[in-house]
Amino acid sequence: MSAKPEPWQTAEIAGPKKALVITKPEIAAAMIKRAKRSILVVGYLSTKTDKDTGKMIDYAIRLNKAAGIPIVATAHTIQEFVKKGFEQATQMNAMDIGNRLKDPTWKGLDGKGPYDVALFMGLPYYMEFVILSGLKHFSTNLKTISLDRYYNPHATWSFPNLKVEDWNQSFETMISKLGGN
Amino acid sequence: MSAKPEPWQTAEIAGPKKALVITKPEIAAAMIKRAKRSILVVGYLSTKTDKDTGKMIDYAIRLNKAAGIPIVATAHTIQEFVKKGFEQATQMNAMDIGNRLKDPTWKGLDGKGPYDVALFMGLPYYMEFVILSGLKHFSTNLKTISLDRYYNPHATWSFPNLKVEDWNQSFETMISKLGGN
Amino acid sequence: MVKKGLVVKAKELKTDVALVKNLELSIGKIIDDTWDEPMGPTPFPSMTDLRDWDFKLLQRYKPFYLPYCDVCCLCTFGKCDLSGDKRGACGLNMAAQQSRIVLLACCIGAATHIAHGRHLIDHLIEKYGRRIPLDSGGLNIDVEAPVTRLVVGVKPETLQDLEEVLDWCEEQVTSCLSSAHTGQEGNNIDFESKAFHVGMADQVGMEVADLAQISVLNLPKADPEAPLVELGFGVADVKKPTILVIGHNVPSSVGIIDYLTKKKMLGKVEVVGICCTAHDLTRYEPSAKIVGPISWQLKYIRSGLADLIVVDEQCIRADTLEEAQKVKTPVIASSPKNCLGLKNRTNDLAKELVDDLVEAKVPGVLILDPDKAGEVAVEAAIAVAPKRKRFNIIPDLEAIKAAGEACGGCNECIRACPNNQPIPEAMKAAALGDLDPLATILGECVGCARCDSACPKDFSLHSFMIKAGEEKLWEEKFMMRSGRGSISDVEIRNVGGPIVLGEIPGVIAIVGCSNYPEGGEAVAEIAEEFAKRRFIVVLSGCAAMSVATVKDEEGKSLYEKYPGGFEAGGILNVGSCVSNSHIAGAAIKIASIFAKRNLRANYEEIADYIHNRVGAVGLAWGAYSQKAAAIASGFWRLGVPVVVGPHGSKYRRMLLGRADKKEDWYVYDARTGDRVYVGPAPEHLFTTAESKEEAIVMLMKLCMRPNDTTKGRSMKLTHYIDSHKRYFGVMPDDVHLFIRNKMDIPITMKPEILKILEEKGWKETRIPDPTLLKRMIRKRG
Amino acid sequence: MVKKGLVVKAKELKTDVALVKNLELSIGKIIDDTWDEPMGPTPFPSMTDLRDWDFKLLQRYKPFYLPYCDVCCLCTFGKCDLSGDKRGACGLNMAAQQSRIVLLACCIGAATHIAHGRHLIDHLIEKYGRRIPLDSGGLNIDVEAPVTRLVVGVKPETLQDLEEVLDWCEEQVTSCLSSAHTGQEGNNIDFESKAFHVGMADQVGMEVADLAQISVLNLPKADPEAPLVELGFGVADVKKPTILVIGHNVPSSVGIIDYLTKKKMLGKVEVVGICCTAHDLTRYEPSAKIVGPISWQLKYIRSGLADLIVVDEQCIRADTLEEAQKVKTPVIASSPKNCLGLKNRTNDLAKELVDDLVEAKVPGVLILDPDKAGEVAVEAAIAVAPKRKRFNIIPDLEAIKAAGEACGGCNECIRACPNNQPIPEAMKAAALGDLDPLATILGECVGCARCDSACPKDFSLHSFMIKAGEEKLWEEKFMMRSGRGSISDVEIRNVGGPIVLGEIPGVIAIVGCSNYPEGGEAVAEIAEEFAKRRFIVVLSGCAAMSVATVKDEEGKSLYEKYPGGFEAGGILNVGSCVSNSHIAGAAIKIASIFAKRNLRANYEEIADYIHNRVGAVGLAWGAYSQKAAAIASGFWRLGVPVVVGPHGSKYRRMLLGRADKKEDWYVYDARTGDRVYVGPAPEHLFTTAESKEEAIVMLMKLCMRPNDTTKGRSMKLTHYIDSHKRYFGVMPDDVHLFIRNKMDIPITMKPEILKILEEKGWKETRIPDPTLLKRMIRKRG
Ligand code: SF4
Ligand code: SF4
Ligand code: SF4
Ligand code: SF4
Ligand code: SF4
Ligand code: SF4
Ligand code: SF4
Ligand code: SF4
Repeated sequence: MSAKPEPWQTAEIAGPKKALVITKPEIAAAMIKRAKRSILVVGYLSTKTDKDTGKMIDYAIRLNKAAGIPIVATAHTIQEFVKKGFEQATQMNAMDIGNRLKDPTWKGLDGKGPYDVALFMGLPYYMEFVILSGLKHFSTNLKTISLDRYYNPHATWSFPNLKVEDWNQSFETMISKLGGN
Repeated sequence: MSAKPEPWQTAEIAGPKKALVITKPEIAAAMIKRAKRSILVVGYLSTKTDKDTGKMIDYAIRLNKAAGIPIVATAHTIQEFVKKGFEQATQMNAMDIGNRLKDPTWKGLDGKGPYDVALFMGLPYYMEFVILSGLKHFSTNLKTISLDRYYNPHATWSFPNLKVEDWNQSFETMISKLGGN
Repeated sequence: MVKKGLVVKAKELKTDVALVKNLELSIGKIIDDTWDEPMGPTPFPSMTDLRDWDFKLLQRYKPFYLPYCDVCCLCTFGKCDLSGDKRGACGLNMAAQQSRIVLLACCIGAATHIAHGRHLIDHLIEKYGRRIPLDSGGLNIDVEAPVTRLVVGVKPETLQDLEEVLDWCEEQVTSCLSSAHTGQEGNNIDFESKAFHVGMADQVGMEVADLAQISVLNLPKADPEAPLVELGFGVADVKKPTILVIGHNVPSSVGIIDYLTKKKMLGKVEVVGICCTAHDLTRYEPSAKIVGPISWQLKYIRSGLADLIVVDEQCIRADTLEEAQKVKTPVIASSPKNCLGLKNRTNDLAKELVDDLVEAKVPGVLILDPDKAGEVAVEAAIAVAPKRKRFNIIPDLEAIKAAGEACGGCNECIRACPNNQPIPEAMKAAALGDLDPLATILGECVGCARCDSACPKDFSLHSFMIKAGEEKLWEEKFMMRSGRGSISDVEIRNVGGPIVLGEIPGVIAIVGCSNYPEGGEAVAEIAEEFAKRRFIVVLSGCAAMSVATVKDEEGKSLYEKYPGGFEAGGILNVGSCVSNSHIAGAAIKIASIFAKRNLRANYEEIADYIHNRVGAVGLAWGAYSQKAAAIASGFWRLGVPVVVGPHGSKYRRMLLGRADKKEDWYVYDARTGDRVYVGPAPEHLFTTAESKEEAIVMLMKLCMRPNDTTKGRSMKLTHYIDSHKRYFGVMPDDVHLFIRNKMDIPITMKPEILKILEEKGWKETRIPDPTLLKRMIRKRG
Repeated sequence: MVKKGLVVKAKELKTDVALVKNLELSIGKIIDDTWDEPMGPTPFPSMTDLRDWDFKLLQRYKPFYLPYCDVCCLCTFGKCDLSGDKRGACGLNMAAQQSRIVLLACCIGAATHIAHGRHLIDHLIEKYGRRIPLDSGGLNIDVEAPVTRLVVGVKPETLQDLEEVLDWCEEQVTSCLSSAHTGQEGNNIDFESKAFHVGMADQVGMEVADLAQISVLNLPKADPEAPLVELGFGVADVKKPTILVIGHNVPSSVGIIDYLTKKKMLGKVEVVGICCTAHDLTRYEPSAKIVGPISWQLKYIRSGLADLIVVDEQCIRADTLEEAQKVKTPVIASSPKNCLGLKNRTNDLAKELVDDLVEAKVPGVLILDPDKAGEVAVEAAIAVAPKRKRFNIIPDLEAIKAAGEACGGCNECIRACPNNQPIPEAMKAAALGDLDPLATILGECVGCARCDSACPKDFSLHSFMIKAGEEKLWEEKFMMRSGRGSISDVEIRNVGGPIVLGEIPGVIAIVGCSNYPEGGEAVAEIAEEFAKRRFIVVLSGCAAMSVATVKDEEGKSLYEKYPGGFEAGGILNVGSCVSNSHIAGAAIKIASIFAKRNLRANYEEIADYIHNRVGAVGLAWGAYSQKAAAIASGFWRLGVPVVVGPHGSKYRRMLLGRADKKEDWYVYDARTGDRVYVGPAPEHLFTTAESKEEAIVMLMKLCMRPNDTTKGRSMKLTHYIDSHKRYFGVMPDDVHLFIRNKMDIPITMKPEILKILEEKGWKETRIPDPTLLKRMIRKRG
């Protein structure tokens, strides 16, 4: 994976605190494994077909199956999950889930306690950028991971800017490392 | 030279356009050689003794001798040059020299035409930071090089944050590559 | 009215009618008793007078801050790194800094409307005198200037009465802005309260400005049947000389129309407008035409269609002069706020100015007299047109193809594009002669030209798109209803009850700019969805224009299909940005006319009323500006929720309720004093919708109010559940929070919902006479 | 005076003396003829009225922009990358964006002074009535309010006259701020002109505020012998209860003094102040004491010395409440601008408030009534003092040593320090028990505590330094002359001629904040250098405090050694930030009193006079604030150069002349109309000095003016050359540019200079009657 950890949207400079680059998908898999309670937030862009690839939402479902990560589907993304026969996603406004993840007393979707790792994919780049920033600055004990194809500097960890094929391959590797298929 | 290209003052984030890191002093020497007309701007911090080292102003003089680069001494730095028997420096306010370097029609200290490379050392970090920024955004056909011990992102090229000994060594190498001593 | 004391002291007073010498008149207080409504608690409120109310709202709707970066760079103690729990050199933390950024944006926005009002009113007073009566709706409006009455406690009757209102507004902007100085306010919630305060002042400033122009320039007066006007890229007859006006402050455009009328040339010269000046221009003269919102500027200029451009103020591209020069179009700047570096030629002879422009001796001139600007614009446009011959800089197909071949695929353009448009791919296609992808991009493009700037090969990419989309562009010709101004008392009387009882399911205000994520059609779709469901849809500014740009099979725009009245199923364009105040005004008038509450200086009570009873929600789908921030802020203080489109997330602060925290959703029952759980209604005060589908569903939900009758609530729930199922494919998981008793349940969904209620362990609650204000309790519990 | 028309219309007028019914009085224009000076060309000037003048200055002194980063993030169209020749989504380029940032800073700064003035005057009117006469210097001052007279054309006589002046100021802030909205002004030079405009309004706002407080609170009135007051960390008697006031707006401090006086407790409670409130406090009551400027806040609070803190507005650390809580000090917030999230208890009984604070039920309260704040402060401080027992959080030596051992040397602290202090090394030394390096750091420390924040081990590093420097701190006790207010007419009469002819070599105004690069002593050194050379040295704000902190061998501060009059060799403290206006006022009065020019609304002519004749230069060595930016901006428009210390480079824009461009330095000779080369005098309008040595030499040079007589010029050159040689070790290389004819050459340097002149091919030029204004030419050439 050769790729630059520069914000995908050129002007979205960030820092001094910037996301660590996930140089290998194995790392992301390990982080998910290590997490006590993780959650995956999936935006509506994951329902669109990226060039030369399927829909990212399929990876979300496979991640859920492989690692048992609960899914929050923002906006109308849930419709696509349901269409694919995946019924367990929770619909929530992206800001609402961001705001809850920030709150260390939030008991989570299942009422069992706060999350320690939140993964994001499929939100518009700049929107994910600011939500990750909100979490970076105001959450306590939460790590965030951006799984999008673009380096998103406000996350704790982020993929770098990737070619579609490398990105897909990352998901495949991650999922297999997590014991999924 | 192991060193991070992060702004020395933590908050001085910059970009998206950021200085290329001078990973080896040979590169800086080559750039000076390649320059048609270069100039060295030396601030008053170069007259202070850095920890475990002599005064940086000596390197400035040796650079002048090695490569014939004219020197602008900002603030009261010139006094130190004179004390050291170096009489050719021109005293000028740092903003004034910045402003002139910006101007492609400025004929230079000697009236022979504009410079294409400006080297900086010894200004307060943040002041050099903004002057380099002014030049980055508003000069035409000028490259800037920060020779300070700290990565200064608004330059065209900058040393990374360096330990004193590595920094000194860089100067030694540069000067010798330029045929000086 | 009790305000500043007043001393008139002069050796000699010259008035229109008399000369008075050695007058000294000193007045401590002026008590104006011509208005018999008693004075409420907060006339001319200071920055802290409504702070308690703000804290109530902000306790429920807590800020979620979304910093752009980790630092503050507002003073030379900085930059300061505020990440983690760090504080800046002044002791500030990140929450306070972000709220300060929100305050700054709201101050800039409010200042813009207020300074606009000041300029306009100064001009109108100078031209027409200060005693012109205010009239925004003739006999149909008794409650004129509801916002001004409510906020400052003044009932303005003539133009000059507006001046002291503006004085107050300017004082508020100054104080609020001053709080943003380093080392002033240190608490984020207090910053938020100040942002609300200046947002409230902004509503007053907008109302004052629109009231003045409606009254003096005789714009449509609360007219549901305001004329239909033409809008679109293709509206102008290219055979006529064309003047393009851009901006918001109409006097120079009026100057053009008046000069044309005087010279009997109306119809011989095309006058077309972009942005709010276009709204106000067509409110003044319906034969004028509208090009579109701010995102149309470059398309129009580069296409060479304008023979002369007049800019006034606000939302004008900063590179107008440079772009105009490329197509040999002279520019007249006409506002002190936007002088573009041009020479001030206000005092030169019109003839000289025309000559200089026509002979291109100067790229443009600054003329601060609107009438002279009008004259020069017309004469110069007529003389320039035959010389320019629509000179344009749209490249031909060959040039685009060649660029496509030369494109290195470096991605700089897409990385600069706010909407991530796949320009590199489109360039590959162009290399093969296929311009369709470029044309497609134009549909989602906001016309910012950042791609042009970013391209290292200096391709004029936005022009390529214009060329590719040319045919469709030229066909663009739509009908928009021109801005009607305020809502009449009669209309309020008719719908006040149904709205407060929840039987008209909501008032949806679609406002703001054209910074859309995926094109403007979404706005029309959203509007129609609500009109069909018999909500009231109120529009303004750029959003009102975008709604016009979708036609049905018969070629009709929504304005032609739906009524223009403030009624169920109505689609109303109130007008330009400053007309936004009529939306707040309508909500306020419901409290006054329907509920007979006193308005005068009675802000808190009325905001509490609106928040708990009036199912109004704002949507700023393409909001980009500081003005939009100020407008939203004015709505927040009134307790009206606002939703923004995705780019609105960059306002850097949301105000979010927590539906899962039961304790947040109690109100007092004004009848008994009991605290009653009413559910998360409305759930948020400010949030971002990611997609138009989400916007629709979110707006439906946010229309619910504690005061809804069971009939009203069941209707609102029907719309919410129905749209949720349609757009999200599933039943919402929070219906149980909105059902107070079984009568609330939509009949057709009863079995399904009863099952959910059972699963959720739902319990019946009471429907109170809701209020957040203890003092409103009639009988203490 | 011609301003807004006025209508008084009321059914009932209640005044102090009478009740009038059904009055209607309508006045189109008010012409106030009690002031016999004729009205000048620009009364109540609009944003564009002085634009031509600005363009003249900006043509010579061109902006050099120094962006912090490459992007603009001011609206949701962005962020936009503006590097290279890119434009933002609104069409803006980097030059315009940077000038917009300057405008924003100046707007915030001006708003701060103006809102301060508004609050103060509202309060004074409420308390003392609106007809209190203004009096800033008794019989010694005839030209009261010179800035106000000059700028708006009004001669205020009583408190209420200031209100319409503030109305005008607020209108200017609002318009100028509105120009910063996205899509308004597009040209950088026009942005600069607007920044100048709001800077001019700032000068008016400051003058109005100080004039009001001098008059009503009876502060020193142009008094060269204003009392000496105590200043320093060690001034307060720690055995007495101590109240610390912080901020700028004196009413709550006055409330404290008045309550103490009423209760006959003055002297039993220590009242000490930080920042400008301290200035004004001691102007009101010289037995009160001053701790120091803004950078002293944490030192004092953490040392536990304050039993109660009262904050008003401006330059107050945002974490005051948190820091105060750590040392159990209750806080009273007293300004609407800085509420700190505290509950508004203005209407509660004083007794309840005292109890709650003393029992620490709340960390603080908001009291918006200054007199009540005063009462509560005193009573609470007295009750809290014995409980607190000077509780502090300064660690002991062992703790510091342990920290030194645990320090990882990660460099985060030094990388956070604005002054790059070698904290990691000092920590290494501390580990070995050597605290000297930490004590040394304290001397160059601005007290920002960014090092504390940054340390990953959470060491309270600033407290370590305080401990290390403890002994020296406690010895800090100096004498400062309290703020004298304006300059009297007599003083102007005495020095006007010598200044204009150049015989007093210059007026050096050292103003602004304490954001020093290497400690505050530099300011005293600079001041003394000029006083010794018999310049006039005028001080204000934090700089005036810093000057006090250097003693000579006899233990005397400069205030004790040099006279306090506006005379050669004088060192004057005018007072707080708002007193800065008297510095501009003095320059203006020279034109009026000495040169008999009309002031009234005659800005351009007077600015031209000052720029060409009055050798005044400002130095803001530690400027950090937006207020400092606005103040500088007010000086720029008057043509007075300003130099800032290194941190001032972060204001992001300099205004630099080009000595090498001969064509830039021509003026008209008002006698003949000829254009005459006058050399680069003054060379820059705004620049940064890197070191104090450079500041001294630069200021000497910037004092030269085209109007200097040969005697004056040779004296100025002597100082310039002499200081250049002393501090730079060499002869300046530009002397030839300042010599018009051989009489200009300092006698003692004649041979040396003649040689230079020959080398440089120097030619004699004329000394004109200099002006930049064509209209000032008396005989057309
Ligand atoms: S305002 Fe405060 S946080 Fe911002 S740069 Fe200045 S000192 Fe730092
Ligand atoms: S002009 Fe259109 S395509 Fe180009 S960057 Fe802007 S939005 Fe994207
Ligand atoms: S920026 Fe220009 S060269 Fe690069 S991909 Fe886009 S069009 Fe091609
Ligand atoms: S709606 Fe927004 S973009 Fe449109 S004119 Fe108003 S402020 Fe400008
Ligand atoms: S103001 Fe202009 S340059 Fe700045 S972010 Fe907005 S669009 Fe971009
Ligand atoms: S408190 Fe002092 S030492 Fe610490 S960062 Fe600030 S200036 Fe530097
Ligand atoms: S930040 Fe803390 S741990 Fe790091 S070097 Fe400084 S004192 Fe030591
Ligand atoms: S001089 Fe500066 S720091 Fe001092 S009180 Fe005034 S504005 Fe604040």
